[in-house]
Amino acid sequence: VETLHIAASPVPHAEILEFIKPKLAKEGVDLKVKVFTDYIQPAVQVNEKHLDGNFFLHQPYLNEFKKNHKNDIEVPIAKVHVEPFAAYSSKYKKLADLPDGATVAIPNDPSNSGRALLLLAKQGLVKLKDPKNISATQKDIIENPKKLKFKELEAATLPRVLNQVDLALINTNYAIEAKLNPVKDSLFIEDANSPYANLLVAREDNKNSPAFKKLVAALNSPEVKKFIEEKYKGAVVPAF
Amino acid sequence: MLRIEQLAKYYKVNGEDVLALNNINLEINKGQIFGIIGRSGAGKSTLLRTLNLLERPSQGKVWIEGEDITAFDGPQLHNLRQRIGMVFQHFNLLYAKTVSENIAFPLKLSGKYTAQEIQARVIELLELVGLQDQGNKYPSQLSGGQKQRVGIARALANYPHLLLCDEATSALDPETTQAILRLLLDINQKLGLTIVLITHEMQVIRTICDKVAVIDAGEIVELGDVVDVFLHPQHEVTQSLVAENQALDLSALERSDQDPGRHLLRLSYVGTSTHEPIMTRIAAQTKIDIAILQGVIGRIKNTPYGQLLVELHSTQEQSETVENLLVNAGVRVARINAAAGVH
Amino acid sequence: MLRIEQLAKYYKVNGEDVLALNNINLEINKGQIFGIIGRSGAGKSTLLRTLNLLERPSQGKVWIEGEDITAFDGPQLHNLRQRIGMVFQHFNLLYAKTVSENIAFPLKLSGKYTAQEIQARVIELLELVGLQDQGNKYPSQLSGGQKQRVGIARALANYPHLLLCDEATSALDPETTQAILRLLLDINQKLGLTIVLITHEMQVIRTICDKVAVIDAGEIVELGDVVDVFLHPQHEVTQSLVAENQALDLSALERSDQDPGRHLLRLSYVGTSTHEPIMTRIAAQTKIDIAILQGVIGRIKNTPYGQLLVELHSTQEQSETVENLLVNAGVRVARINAAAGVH
Amino acid sequence: MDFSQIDWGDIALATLDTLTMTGASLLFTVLLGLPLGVLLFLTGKKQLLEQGFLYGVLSVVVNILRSIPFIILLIVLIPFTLILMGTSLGVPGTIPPLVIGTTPFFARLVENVLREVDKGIIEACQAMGAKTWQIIWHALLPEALPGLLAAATVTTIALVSYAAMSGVIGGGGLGDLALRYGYQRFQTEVMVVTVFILIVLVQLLQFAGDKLVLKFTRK
Amino acid sequence: MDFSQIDWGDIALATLDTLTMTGASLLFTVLLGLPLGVLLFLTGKKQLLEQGFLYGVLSVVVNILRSIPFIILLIVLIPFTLILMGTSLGVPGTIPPLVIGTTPFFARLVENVLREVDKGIIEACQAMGAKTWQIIWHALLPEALPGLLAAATVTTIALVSYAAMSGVIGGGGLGDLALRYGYQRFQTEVMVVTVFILIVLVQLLQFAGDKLVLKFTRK
Ligand SMILES: Nc1ncnc2c1ncn2[C@@H]1O[C@H](COP(=O)(O)OP(=O)(O)OP(=O)(O)O)[C@@H](O)[C@H]1O
Ligand SMILES: Nc1ncnc2c1ncn2[C@@H]1O[C@H](COP(=O)(O)OP(=O)(O)OP(=O)(O)O)[C@@H](O)[C@H]1O
Ligand SMILES: [Mg+2]
Ligand SMILES: [Mg+2]
Repeated sequence: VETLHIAASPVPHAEILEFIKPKLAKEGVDLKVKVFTDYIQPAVQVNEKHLDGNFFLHQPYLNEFKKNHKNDIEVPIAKVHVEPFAAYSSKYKKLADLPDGATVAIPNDPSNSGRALLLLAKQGLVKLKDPKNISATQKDIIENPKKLKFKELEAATLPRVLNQVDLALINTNYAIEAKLNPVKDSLFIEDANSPYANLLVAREDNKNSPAFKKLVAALNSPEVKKFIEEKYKGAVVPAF
Repeated sequence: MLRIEQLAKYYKVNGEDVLALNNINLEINKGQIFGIIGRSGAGKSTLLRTLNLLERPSQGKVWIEGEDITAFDGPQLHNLRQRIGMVFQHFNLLYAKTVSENIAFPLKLSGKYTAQEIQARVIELLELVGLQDQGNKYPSQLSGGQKQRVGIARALANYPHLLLCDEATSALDPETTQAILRLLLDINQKLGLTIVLITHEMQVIRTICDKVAVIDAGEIVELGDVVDVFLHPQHEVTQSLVAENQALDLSALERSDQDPGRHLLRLSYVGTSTHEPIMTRIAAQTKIDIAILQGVIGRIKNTPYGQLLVELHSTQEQSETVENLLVNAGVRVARINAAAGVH
Repeated sequence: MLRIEQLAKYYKVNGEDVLALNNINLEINKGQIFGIIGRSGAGKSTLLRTLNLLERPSQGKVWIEGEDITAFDGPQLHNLRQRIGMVFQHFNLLYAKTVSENIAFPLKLSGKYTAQEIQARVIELLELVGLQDQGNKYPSQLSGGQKQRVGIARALANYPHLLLCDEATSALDPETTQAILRLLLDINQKLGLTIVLITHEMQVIRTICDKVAVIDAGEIVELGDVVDVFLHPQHEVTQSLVAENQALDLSALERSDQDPGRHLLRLSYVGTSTHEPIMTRIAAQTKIDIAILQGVIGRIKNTPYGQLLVELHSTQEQSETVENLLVNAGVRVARINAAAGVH
Repeated sequence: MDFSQIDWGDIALATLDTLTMTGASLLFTVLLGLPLGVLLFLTGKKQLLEQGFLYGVLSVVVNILRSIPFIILLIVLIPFTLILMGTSLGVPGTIPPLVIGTTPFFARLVENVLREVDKGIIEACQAMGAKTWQIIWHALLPEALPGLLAAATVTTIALVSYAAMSGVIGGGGLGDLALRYGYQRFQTEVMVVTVFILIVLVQLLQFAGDKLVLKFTRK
Repeated sequence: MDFSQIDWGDIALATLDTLTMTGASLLFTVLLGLPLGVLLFLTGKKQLLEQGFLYGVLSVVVNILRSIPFIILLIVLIPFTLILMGTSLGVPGTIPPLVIGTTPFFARLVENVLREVDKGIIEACQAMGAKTWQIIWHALLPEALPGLLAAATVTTIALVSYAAMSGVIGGGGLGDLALRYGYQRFQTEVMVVTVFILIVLVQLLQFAGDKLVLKFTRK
């Protein structure tokens, strides 16, 4: 029996992993899921070989991470799903109703704040210095015609303060938990070909191990596709 | 003014009740100065502390100015206590306040005085206790006796009706003690202040007390006018407390050989007879020499008294003649057996 | 044993140096019992505390057993202090320890005794100070005098060579005081313990001290054998300290009218002459009555002494005759002016 | 390290935010925690107003508030903060949770300090006929002042460290900056600078606290 | 609310984790913080071993550790934790940062408590020729015991609350569970249950602390 220690975010990553755990057990892989609420340690721990792999990040984040960690040896080995990022409001039904000087809440962690700004730019609300830069910050805004005011908050807090702001850009996992439906309740949402597909990541040294092969196969199986579609009802979209 | 009825007090020590006071009955009139003496641990402090309910009695009642205070609580108790001054055995000064602020404290608490009045009173009190240039010091910068005087000034500040003193002069030299006692006596005479005081210095009792109670093992074993109690102590504890202090130490006489012609007499007399030359007159009359071995001639408050141990070298008859003459002159006489002369 | 040279001590009060001791020179021999008296705030405690360096002198040197201790530090100081017992004015007991543990403490610190030895010594000491059944109490459950006795037992526990007592009997009744003094005297005689003690009770000095120093405003103003200092006090402070205590209160005589035939004499005598019937003999001889108004006849440590205020009703010549006879009999005589009779 | 990249404006703003949050929260923590601590002390076993039931209730409330992890407190209090401050975001939004988070802590410290005051002094006040509030105001608090100042110093520094978590609700301040830039964006320079400012700040607070304690120590 | 959904096994595990983290951290915090606090006290102004320079150094170190937000401390200490514990993850990984985070805090409380000990008692010990360590061990600490126990109680409860942040490094425990489920997954039931357990735990700790304080109070 081979054991795999995989770091994962709680939703939906850990849930998906738990779903395939029995199947992998039958194939001789003991999957141990380590749940992290943080977005840095899972990457660092894998890099330093305290864990075998992780399942919480997307390509832009991995790029950013590589930039800051010189000896990064992590490699993506499977795309699993996309959690489309969306904008919500408790005050306005349509984007067009958004007044000038509106308060916009965005996440305060680097990857999500960049993602939120990119989405806002795509909707034409702001203009960024480099529309491709996924780690854009407020300082990269070069045009803000509606004079939007930004508030940066911890991602999980956003649904809780929705009624205090005019617009909030919320990660899908938190939106679902807060009983928001990304499909129906959002004013606008990322489209399907988002670069933010969530990846299963291994290291150069173990990416070809039989256990990982089995894990990849399981994650990209039709059962998982069905599981995601039924359980998350469009809020999480399979990316394979 | 003050009446105590059937008072008892128990302390809990390791879960068991230990008796500290029992069956205390006492009456103190307005304007009296009442002394409490007794051995260490007898229960004196405990008794004093029940008078302002710092210690709630386990049984019995305390009446002050006609009211049963044991039932008091809240504002009634605060009012009562504002009329009672207390000097603590361990001073209990406020360390965070200067000497002046400590003395001003009860005045400030009462809320009855303006800042000017308080300041004037503090200056007056500082002078009374001889601390005029220590007003700005903090208690930790004072000597033991200075602290005690601050405690006395504080207790007097708010013109109390009743003053409770727990060894208020124990840290003072004789001179300062006398000055403080004169001060107390003065207030007592001018304002009718009633004073209850505990002391180990019999001299203090003699100087200012009218009445004295002797406590032993939590009970009052002797009670009466100071002159009576001090000159004719009945209870063994009183005798030893009074005697030790007067140095009537008979053990010193033991070395004297058992000469049959040697007679030891203990004389005591009170009142004006002390001003008369009794001894020399009798000696001249009988031609018998009288040697004073030990003794004190002085005053208890305003009453002159004498207490002497004298030796006669004479026959049995002569000695009896002398004794009779002494008794006629108003002197109490007791014969003492020198060999067994240890009280 | 102990020598003090040119000692001075300043305290800082609000940034200014205030003198507490100045120009102190003193020598105390082994086995002596040395008393320190003085008014409240004179500097007695400060002086005592320099003897074990609790207070570092600002100037001067202290020699103990031939060594200049002012330079001591670390182990030297610990060793020295283990040989010095100290009784504090405010007891300073450890509240978290029982009475027995408090007494055992210096023994435990010294590391020289087994648990059994310590236990035996504690039981012995508890009995010596009369606290045999209080061993398991905590200090907060004791009366003032009981705490003080624990302090005394603790100071004696480790068989000190030198004992420093800061008013070690101030909270004790006369009887217990005498018992403690007898105890100290006993250890002093049997083991040659040197004792330096501060007290406000002149009786304590009379009972056990060999020498006495009088401090005033930080300086030694009088120093000598107790008999000399007490019977013939030179300095005004000494006079008032000694007088107050002996109730030689001349103010009581003021009311007497200014009768020219009335003569007041202060008599003092020391030694065996006290056992002789001087007064009655002279009276018989001269046919002049002598009335004793006030006075004490007693002993200072082992020396008998007398101090009397007597009144003669006689002519000037007769009075002089009596005075001469008294002087011949070894009595010191001083004439007193009754009208100005306030010391 | 390259400190030229640092946006000093951000850092100045964060410093100001930290000072505002800490200052305002300290004020209210003391205003609420001091009476609460006094009440805990007074109603406790063998104390002036021994009152088992009230003490029990207060103690439970204090313990509940101390049990809840601060981040959860931040969230749970959002509706309350909204009513109180008009917003639950930013610097004003952090003040109520900070106050509610540290008040029970400070109150316990106050209770502990007051327990150390000499019983004899309280007795002396009682004997003078002082009412309970007079004992508290004129004797207990002044006597315990050095201890209370030391407790306030400890609390202030705890506040500074709590305030670092306020990023959760967009609070800002130095701690948040350190976290977001230093930790999450790997800009070690920012982290170093902010932590350095925090250290200097805490150092100054402790220094001032120590000075005050010494100034008011009379024993 | 629907409590049937709750995975009680998780909660039992988290409770155990919290107890382990708090217990182990408390042990080391006391072992390190007590001597540190004693040293701070001794070397402080007007104290037994007054030693301005050493006090300054210790004080600065303590202040630095107290200045760094706990989350940053958790991260910064990872290499150190790794050397010490063999892992920087899970319960063992949280213990070193918890200890280092609370030790300076406890040390300050210890310093404050010791300052309240009657100077006369220290003098009495000096007069008996006690060496400094004997004064500390046989007099200072026993006399200050009630205060020290109260300080340890405060610290233990602070530990419980710090431990809640350990989710950042996969620490686990009740606080982490409350955060992950209650805060991030909006499962109020889990939050209620975990917070309830935390409250009960803190309640018990405070109760035990109070009992001990009373038991050792001799004044
Ligand atoms: N720490 C201090 N700071 C400032 N002044 C002090 C300090 N300690 C004592 N003094 C002052 O020094 C003088 C001598 O004090 P000391 O305690 O030696 O007097 P004492 O003779 O023992 O008096 P007492 O008989 O009242 O105990 C006093 O005037 C006192 O006010
Ligand atoms: N809080 C207490 N708990 C238990 N026992 C106590 C307590 N306070 C006093 N006692 C005991 O009660 C008895 C009487 O104490 P009290 O203080 O009244 O004596 P005292 O006559 O004032 O003695 P002293 O002259 O030594 O001050 C003593 O035996 C003492 O040990
Ligand atoms: Mg007493
Ligand atoms: Mg003194």
